Amino acid sequence: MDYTIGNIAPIILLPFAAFVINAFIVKKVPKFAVGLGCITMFASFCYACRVFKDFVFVTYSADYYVHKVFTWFDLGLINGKPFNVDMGIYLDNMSAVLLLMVTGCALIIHIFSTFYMEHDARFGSFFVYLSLFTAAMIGLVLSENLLSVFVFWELMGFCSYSLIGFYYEKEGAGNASMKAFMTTRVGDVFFLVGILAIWSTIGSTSFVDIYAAIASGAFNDLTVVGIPLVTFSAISIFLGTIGKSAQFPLQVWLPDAMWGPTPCSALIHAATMVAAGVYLSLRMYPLMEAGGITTVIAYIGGITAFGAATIALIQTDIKAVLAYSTISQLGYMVLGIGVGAYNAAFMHLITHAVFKACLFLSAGSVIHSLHDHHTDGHVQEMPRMGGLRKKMPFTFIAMLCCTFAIAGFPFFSGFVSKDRILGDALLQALDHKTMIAPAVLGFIAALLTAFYMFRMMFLTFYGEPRDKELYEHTDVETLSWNRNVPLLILTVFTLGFWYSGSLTGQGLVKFPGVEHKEWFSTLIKKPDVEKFTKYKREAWGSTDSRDQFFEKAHYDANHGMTEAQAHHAHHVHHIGAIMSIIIAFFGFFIAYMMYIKKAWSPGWWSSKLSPWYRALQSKYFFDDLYIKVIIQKGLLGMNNFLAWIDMGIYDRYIVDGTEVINRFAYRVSNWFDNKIVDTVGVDGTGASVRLFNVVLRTIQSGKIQFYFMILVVVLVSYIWTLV
Amino acid sequence: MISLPSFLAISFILFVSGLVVMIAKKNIIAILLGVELILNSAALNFAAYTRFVNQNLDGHIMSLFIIIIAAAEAAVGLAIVIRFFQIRESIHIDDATQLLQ
Amino acid sequence: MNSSVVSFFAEAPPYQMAVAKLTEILGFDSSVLMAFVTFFLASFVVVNVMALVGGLGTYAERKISADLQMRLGPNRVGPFGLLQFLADGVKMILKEDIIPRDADRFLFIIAPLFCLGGVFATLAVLPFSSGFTLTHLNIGVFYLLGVSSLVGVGIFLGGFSSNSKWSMLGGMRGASQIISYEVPVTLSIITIVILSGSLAFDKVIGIQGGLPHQWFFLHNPFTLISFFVFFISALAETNRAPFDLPEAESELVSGYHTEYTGMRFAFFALAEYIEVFVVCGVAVALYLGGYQVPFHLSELHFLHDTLGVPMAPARMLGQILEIGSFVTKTIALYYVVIWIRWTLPRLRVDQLMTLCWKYLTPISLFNLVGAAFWMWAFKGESVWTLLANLTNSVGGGH
Amino acid sequence: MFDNFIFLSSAALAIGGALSVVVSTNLMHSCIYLLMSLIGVSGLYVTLSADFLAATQLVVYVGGVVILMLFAIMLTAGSDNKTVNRFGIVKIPPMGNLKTYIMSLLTAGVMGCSVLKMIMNINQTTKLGELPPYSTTVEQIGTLLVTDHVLAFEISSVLLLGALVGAAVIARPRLENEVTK
Amino acid sequence: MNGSSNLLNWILWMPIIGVLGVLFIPKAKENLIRFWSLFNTVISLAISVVLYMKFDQTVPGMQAFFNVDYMWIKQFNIHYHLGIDGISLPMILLTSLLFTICILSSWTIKKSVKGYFALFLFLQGSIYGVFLSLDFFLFYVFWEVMLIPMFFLIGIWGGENREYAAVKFFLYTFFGSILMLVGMIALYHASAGTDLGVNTFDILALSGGKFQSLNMELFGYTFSFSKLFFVFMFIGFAIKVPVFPFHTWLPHAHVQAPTAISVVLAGVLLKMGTYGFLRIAFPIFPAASVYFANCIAWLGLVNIIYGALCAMAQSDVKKLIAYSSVSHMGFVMLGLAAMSIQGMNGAVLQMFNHGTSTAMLFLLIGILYERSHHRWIIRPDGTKGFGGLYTQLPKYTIIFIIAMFASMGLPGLSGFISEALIFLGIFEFNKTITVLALFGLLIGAAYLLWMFKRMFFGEVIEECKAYTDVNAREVLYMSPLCVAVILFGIWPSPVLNIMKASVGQLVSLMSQF
Repeated sequence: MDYTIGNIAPIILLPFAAFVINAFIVKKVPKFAVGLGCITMFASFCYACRVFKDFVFVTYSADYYVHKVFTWFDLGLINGKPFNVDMGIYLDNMSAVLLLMVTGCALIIHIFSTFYMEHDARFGSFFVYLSLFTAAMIGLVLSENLLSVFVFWELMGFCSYSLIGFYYEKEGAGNASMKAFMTTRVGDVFFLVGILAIWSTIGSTSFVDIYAAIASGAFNDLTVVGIPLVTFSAISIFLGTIGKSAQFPLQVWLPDAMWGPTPCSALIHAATMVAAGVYLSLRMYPLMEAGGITTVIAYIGGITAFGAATIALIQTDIKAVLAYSTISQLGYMVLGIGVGAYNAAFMHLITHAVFKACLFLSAGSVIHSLHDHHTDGHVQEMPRMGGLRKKMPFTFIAMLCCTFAIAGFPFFSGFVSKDRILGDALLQALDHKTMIAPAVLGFIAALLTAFYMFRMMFLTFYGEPRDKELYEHTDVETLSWNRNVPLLILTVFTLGFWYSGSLTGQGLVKFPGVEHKEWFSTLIKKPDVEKFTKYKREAWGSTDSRDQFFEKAHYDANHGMTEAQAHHAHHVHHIGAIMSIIIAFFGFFIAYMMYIKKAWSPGWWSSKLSPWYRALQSKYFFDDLYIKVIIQKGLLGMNNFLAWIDMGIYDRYIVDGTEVINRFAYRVSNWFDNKIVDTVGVDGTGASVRLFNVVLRTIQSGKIQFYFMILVVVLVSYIWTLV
Repeated sequence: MISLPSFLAISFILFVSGLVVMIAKKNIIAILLGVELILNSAALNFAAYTRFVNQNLDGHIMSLFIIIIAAAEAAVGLAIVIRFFQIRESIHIDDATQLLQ
Repeated sequence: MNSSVVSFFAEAPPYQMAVAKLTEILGFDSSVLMAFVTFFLASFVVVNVMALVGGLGTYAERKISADLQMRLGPNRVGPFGLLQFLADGVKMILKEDIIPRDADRFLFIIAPLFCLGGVFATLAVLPFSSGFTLTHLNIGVFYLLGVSSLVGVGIFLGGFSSNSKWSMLGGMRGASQIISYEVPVTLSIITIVILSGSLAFDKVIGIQGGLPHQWFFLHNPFTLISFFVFFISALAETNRAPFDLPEAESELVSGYHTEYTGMRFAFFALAEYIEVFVVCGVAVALYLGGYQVPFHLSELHFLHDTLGVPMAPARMLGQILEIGSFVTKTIALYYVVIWIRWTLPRLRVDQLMTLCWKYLTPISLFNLVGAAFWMWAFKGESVWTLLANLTNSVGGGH
Repeated sequence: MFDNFIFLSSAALAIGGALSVVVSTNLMHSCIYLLMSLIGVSGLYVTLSADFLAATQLVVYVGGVVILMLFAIMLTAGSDNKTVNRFGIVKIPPMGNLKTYIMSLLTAGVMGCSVLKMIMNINQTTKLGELPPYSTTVEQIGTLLVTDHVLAFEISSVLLLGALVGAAVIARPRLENEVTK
Repeated sequence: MNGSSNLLNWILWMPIIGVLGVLFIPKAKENLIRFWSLFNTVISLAISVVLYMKFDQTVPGMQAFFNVDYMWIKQFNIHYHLGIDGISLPMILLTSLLFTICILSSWTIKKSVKGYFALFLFLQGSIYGVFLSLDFFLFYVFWEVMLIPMFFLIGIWGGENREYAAVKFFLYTFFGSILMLVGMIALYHASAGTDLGVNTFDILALSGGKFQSLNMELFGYTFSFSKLFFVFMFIGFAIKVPVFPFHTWLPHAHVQAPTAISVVLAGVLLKMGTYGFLRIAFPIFPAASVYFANCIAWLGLVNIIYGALCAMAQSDVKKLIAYSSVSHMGFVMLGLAAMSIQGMNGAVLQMFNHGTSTAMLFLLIGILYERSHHRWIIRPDGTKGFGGLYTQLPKYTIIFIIAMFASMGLPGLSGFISEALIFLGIFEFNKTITVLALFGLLIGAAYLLWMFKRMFFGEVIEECKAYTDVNAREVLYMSPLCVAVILFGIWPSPVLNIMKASVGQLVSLMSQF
C-alpha cells in the first residue's frame, strides 16, 4: 500500500467532481445530481475508511505520516533559492480520523438531506453546494501547508455563504450569510497575516517545515511590530480559529447560520466548518505553545463555553439551542487546546461532530414533521411543541442518546472527551492560579449544558402538546432509510466505547483486531517537533518514506510523564470525572424539576435575574455592538463621510477648483488681451490698416486681370533684381 | 536653324501671346486658352533646354508634368466656368468679382 | 527618323542607283531629296488606296447589308455593281456645295478636313507589312491614339458649326462618345503594351507569330477579354452601329453631317469608313498577329535561301504575302463590323455611357492589372507556352 | 532638310496659331487656332526628338483639353449678349476691345522685355549646343518615371484623380431648389 | 536589430486596418460593421495567441525574435521600436481578450454605430501601441493618441453627465502627460551626457540607472535629476492608475462611459499606468524608485483603504465598482513598491487578474443596465433600485457571484494568488502596511457582499419582474472571462511563467540600488 494520488486524491476529487458535474446538469436533472452527490460521497467515505484502516489498524504508529507535494507554481530563483509554492497532502493519524469523521458525517447528512430537502424547489442545487462544502473540508484536512489550508478555508467560507443564503428570497438569509462570511473573514484576514509572517520568515508554509522551524529556533529573536514573531503568528492564526470556530468575540455569526436548511446547519456545526478552526489550532499547537498563548486560548475557550451556554438557556428555537450549544462545545475544544489537552480536544471534536450532527438532523426531523398550515412553514419554536415522543419515537431515541452524550453522562462519548478536557483544566488550575477561571467556567458550562439540553428534550418530547392543532396534524414517524436510519447510525456512535476503552477514556479495552486497545489516546499525539528537523520533502508520486519514523505505538498509561506526575494527573482526572458526573446529573435534575415536575418556575429565575436575562436575550449585546455601533455608526458613517469628502469636497472644490485658478488666469490674460494687445496693438494696427485700406481698396477691384497685371509687374521687378 | 535660340524665340512668342490673351480677353474660357499657351511655352522651353543644354531627359519629365497639370487645370477650370455660368449665366470675367464684396 | 518605307526601298539596288544618278545630275547629295520623293509617292499611294478602300467600304456595306436582308444590293454599275461607289463619288463631286447661311463658315469648312486629316494621319503608322509601312514609329500606338482624336474634334466642329439642332446634338454625342471610349481603348491597348514591352507596331507584331496561338488574342485570358473590350470600344469610337448615336437617323436626321452636302459630306463618310478599316487594322496588328504569315512563309531566308527565289522578287513576294495576311484579317474584321451594324439595334445614350464607364472601363482596368500580374508571374509567357512547359516538365523533368 | 522642313512648318503653325488666338474675336475660332498652335508645338517636340512628349501633347490636348474647351464654349455660348452688367455699367466686350489690347500689349511688352533680357543672359552664359542625334526616349522616360520621379508620378496621378472628382462635383447639375437658392 | 517576426507590426496595425475597414463600410450596414469589428478583434486575439505560443518564457527582457526597429525621425533619433517581454505580453493578451469581448457587448449600441466601432478599434490600436513601444517618444505618442478615441467614446456614447466626465478624464490625463512629456524631454537631453553619448528616446537604452548621479539647477535650487523626474513620471502614470489623490476622474469616467468603455477603462487603461511604472519609471530611475518606495507603498495603502471605504458608501453600482478599481489598483501599487520577486510578480499578475474580474463586473452591470436603465442600489429617495435578482435572474447571478468573489480574492479564483503574492512581497518590506492593507481585503469583501445582498437577496421587487435572464450572446462573451478567472485561480502558471523571467530581471536591477 502506497499513498499516492490514486489512494488519497479520490477522497477529495470525487465530491469535487460531483460538484463540477452537478453545477452544469443540476437544472436539467436534479434527481440525478442528488444521486451523484450521494454516491460520490459514499465512495469518498469508502476511501476514507481505507485510509483510516491503514493508519489506525494496520500501521498503528503515532509517528507515521505521509507527506507528498507537487509544485503549484514557482517564481524562479529568489536570493538564490527556488521559490516554489507547493500543494500536496499531509496525512497522519489525526487527518485519517478526521477524514473518516468528515466523510461519514457528510454521507449521513447527504442521505438525510434526500429526505429533508425532497420537496424543496432547489433540491438539486442544495447537493451541489453540499458536495463543494464537503470537498473543501476534505481538502483542508488533507492540506500539507497553511496556504492550501487557507484556500480551502476560504472555499468553505464561500460555501457556508451560499448555504446560509440558500433561501435567498428571504431577506434574513441574505443578512445571515453576509454576516457569517464577513465575521469569519475578519478571522481569515488575521490568519492570512499569520501565514504571511511564517511564509516570509521560513519561506514555506508547510506544517512540517513550520515544526522543523520551531524546533530549530528559526523564529527566535524575530519580532513584528514589537511582538515576537512566533507569538505574532500564533495569535494571528488563532484569530483565524476564533473566526471560523465562532469563538468569543467572533461567535455572532454561528446562531444566524441556522437560516440555512437544517442539514446544512448540521454540516456546518458538526463536520466541516467549525471543526476546521479547531483542527487548525490543533495542527498549529506547537506554534501556539512556542508563542506562549495557551493561557489566552484557554480563557477564550472558557469564556466562549460559558457565555454560549448561558445564552442557550433561554432560547426557545430548537435550532438556536443547538447552535449555542455548538459554540459552547467549541469553547470546550479550545479550552482543551489551551490547557494542553491536545488529545482530548481532538477527541471532543470528533465526538461532538457525531452527536451534534445527530442532534441537528433529529431537530431537522422534528421540524420537518411540524408543518404549520396557517403560515405554510415549518415550526422551530419549542413552546409550540411538546409530547412529541409518541409521534416520533425513533427521533426521540436518537436525540435522547445525543443529549446524554452532550450532557456528559457516563458511557456516552461526550462524557469521555469533555471529562478529559475538564480534568486537564482542573489539573492546570491546580498548578497555575491564572488557569482557575477557565476551569471554573468550564465546569459551570457543563452544568448549564446538561440543563439546557434536557430543557430542550423535555420541552420538545415530554409533557402535553402545547399546540394541539399542530400536534394532530403531525404524522407518526415510520422507519425510513433516509430519515431515521441515518439518525440511528449516528446514535450508535454516540456511545463512549468506540472512542475509549474506559469510562474516563484512559483505561484499556478489548477492541477487535487492535493490539493496543486505547487507540485514540495512543495514536493521536501532539507533534514532536524535534522529529521534523530530519524531514525531507517528498515529491508527488514517489514512494513513501514512512519507514523513517516508523515505530509501532504502544499504550503509555503515563502519557510520557514521570510516575509521580502521572499519579497526580490520574488523581486529578478522577476527581474531575466524578465532578462532571455530578454536575451532569445536577443539570438534569434542575431541568427535570423545572419542566417535568414544574416545581421550579423558570419565570421566577428570569425575573430575579432580569438584567442578566435581558443581556441574554440580546446575546450579550454583541450584535448590537457590531452592527449598530461598529458597522452602522462607525464604518458606514466613515464611508459616507469619506465619499462625501471625495466627491463633494475633494473633487468638487479642490480638483475642479483648479478651474478658479484658470479663471483668474483667464481674467488677467483677458484684461491684458482686451486692453493692451487688442486696443493698442490690434486696433492700432487696424487703424493703420484702415489708412492703407483707402489706398488699397482701389486696387482690390475683384478683376482678375488687374491682379494679373500687378502680378506681372511684381514678377518683372523681381526678375530685374535677379538679373 | 534648329537651335536653342529659335526655340526660345518661339516659346517667347507663345508666352507673350498667352499673356496678351489673358489680359486682353474678358471671356473666362479665352483666358484659359491663354493659360494653355503659356503653359505650352514653358513646356517647350523645358524640352528645348534639356535637349540642347542638359542632354538628359529631366526636362521631358518636367514637360510631361506640365502637360498633366494643364489637363487637370483645364478640367477643373472648365468645370468652374460651367458652374459659374450656371449661377450667373455669364462667363464674363468682370461678373466674377465676388472677391470684391 | 525611324525606319520607314523609304528604308525598305533604300536597301534595293535600283533605288541606290537612282540616288547616285540624281546626285550626278543635280550636283548635290540627293539622297534626302530621293527619300522625300519616295516618301511622298508612298504616302500618295497609301492615301489613294485607302480612299479606294473607303469607297469600297461603302459598297461592301451596301452589299453585305443587302445580303443580310436577302436583297441584291447595288448590281448595275460595273460587275456586281462594283463601280457603284465611283458613281456615287462622281455624284458627290457634282453636287452643289451648300453652306448654310447662319453656319460658321470657317469651322464648317474645316470640320470635315479635321476628320479626314485625323484618319489619314493614322495611316502613317498602320503596319501593312514589315516593309510597306509608312513609318515604323516607336511610339506608333500612342501616336495613333493621339491623332485619331482629331476625328472627334472634326465631328464636334461639324455639329457645332452647322448651327442646327440636329447637328449640334449629333456633334455633342459624337465628341462625348469618342472621349469616353478612348479610355477603355487606351487601357486595352496598354494591356498589350505591357505584354509586348513596346509602343511600336512592328515590335508588337514581331512578338506575335503567324498562327492563332501565337497571337495576343489568345495569349492569355486577359488579352482575350481586352480584345473584346477593344473591339467594342473601337466600334463606339468610330461611331459604328450599334453605337452610331451621333448620326442616329431616326432621331437626329443625320446627326452632325445633316447640313453637309457634296464632297464635304463625302469626306465625313470616307473618313468613317477609312477609320473603321484603320481600327480593324489596329486590332489585327495588336491582337491578331498583324502581318505575320504562318510558318514564316514571308521571311526572306525562307523565300530566298530555301525556295531559291532571287533576292529582289523574294523581298517583294514576302511583303506581298504579309500585306495579304494583314488585309485578309482586317477585311474579316471589317465584315464583322458591318455584320454587327446590320444585326444589333442602337443603344440609348445613357446605355452607351453606362456601358463605357460602368462596364468596359472597370473591366479593362482589371485586365490591365491582370496583365501586369501575368507579366510578373509568368514572365509574359503565353498560356500555351506555359502548358507546353508544364507538359515538358511533367514528361521529361528537369 | 527634312528636319528643317518640319521645324519651320511646326514653328509657323505654333506661332501662327498663337497669334491668331490673340487676334481672333470668335471664341470658337480661337480655340481651333489654339489647337493649331498645340499641334505645332507637338511638331516642335518632334524636332527636339521628344517623340513621347509629342505624342502625349497630341493625346492630352487634342483628345482631351481642346474638346473639353469646345464643350465648355458650346455650353456657355449664346449668353454673352448682355452689354451691361448688374450695375448697369457697360461691359467690355468678351473678346476685348482696343483698351484692353493696349493694356495687355503694354504689360506683355514689359514682361517680354524682362524675359528677353533674361533669355539673353542665359544665351550668353551657356553654349547653344548642337542637336544630338535622334534617339528614342520612351523607355528612358518610362524608367525615369518609375524610379527617380516616382513620387512626382504618383502625386500627379492623385492630382488627376482629384481633378477628375473635383470637376465632376463642381460641374454637377444642381437640383431645382438649390439653383433657386 | 530587427527580429525575424513581424507579428508586433501586425498586431499593432490590425485594429487600424479595422478602422479603415469600418470607414469604408456604409453607415447603414450596421451589422456588417459589427461583424467586421468582431472579425478584426478576433484576428488580433489570434495574433496575440500566436505571440504567446512563440514567446520564449525562459528569456528575460525583450525578445529579439519579435523586435521591430526602424528609424522614424532621423534628426531626433526617434525610432519606431516595438518589442515585447514578459510584462507586456500579459497586457497584450488581456487587451485582445477584452476588446473582443467588448465588441460583443457593444452589439446593442444603437447610436452612430459606425463611429463607435471605428473609434473603438482605434482605441485598441493605440493601447497596443502603448504596450509595445520601446521608444519613449513613440510611447508618448500612443499614450496621447489613446485619449482621443476615449474622449469621444465617453463624450458621445456616455451617460447623462458624459461631457463633464469626458472633459475631466481628458484634462486629468493630459495634465499627467504634460509632466511625463517634460520628463521625457529632460531625459532626452540628459541622455547625451551619460555613457550613451547620444540623445535618445530608447527606453531600453535609457534604463539601468544612468541618471543617478546627475543634478540639475531649477529656480536656483539643486535637484537630483532622477528624483525630480521620477516624481514627474510618477504623477503622470499615477493619474492613469489612478493613485490617490489623482483618482477622482475615475468614478466620473467609469460611471458615465458606456459599458464596453468602462470595461476597457478598468480592464486595460488603468494598467497602462502601472505598466508605465514597470517599463519606464522604475528601470530608468531605479535609485529614485527605491528611494520613494515607501511613499508609493503608503499611497497604495491609502488607495486600498480609501477606495474600499468610498466604494462602500456608493449607492450607484457602477460607481461602487469604479471605486473598487481604485482599491484594487492600490494592491498593484503595493506590489510594485515591494520591489521583490513575489511582490512584482503579484503586481503584474494582479494587473492581469483585475483586468478580467473587474471587466466581468462592469460587463454584468452593463447587462443589468440594458434591462433596468438605472444603476441605483438604493435610489436617492430611499427606495430599492434592485431586489431579489437572485430569484429573477439565476444564471446572471451565478456569473455575478463568480465575478464578485474573484474580485474579492476568494482562493480558487484569480484574484487570490496575485494578492497573496503582493502581500508576501510587501510583508517583507513593511509589515505595518501589510496588516493595514489586509483590512482593505476585509472591506473589499464587505462592500461587494453588501451590494450583493441588497441587490440579489430578498423578494423580487415589482420593477425587476420584467427583467430577462442573460441571453446567449451575453453568456458567450462572459464565459471566456469566467473560464479565465477560474482557470488562473487554480492554475496561475501560464501567466506567471510568461512574466517571471522579465520581472526577475527588473527586480535584480532594482536590487542593485
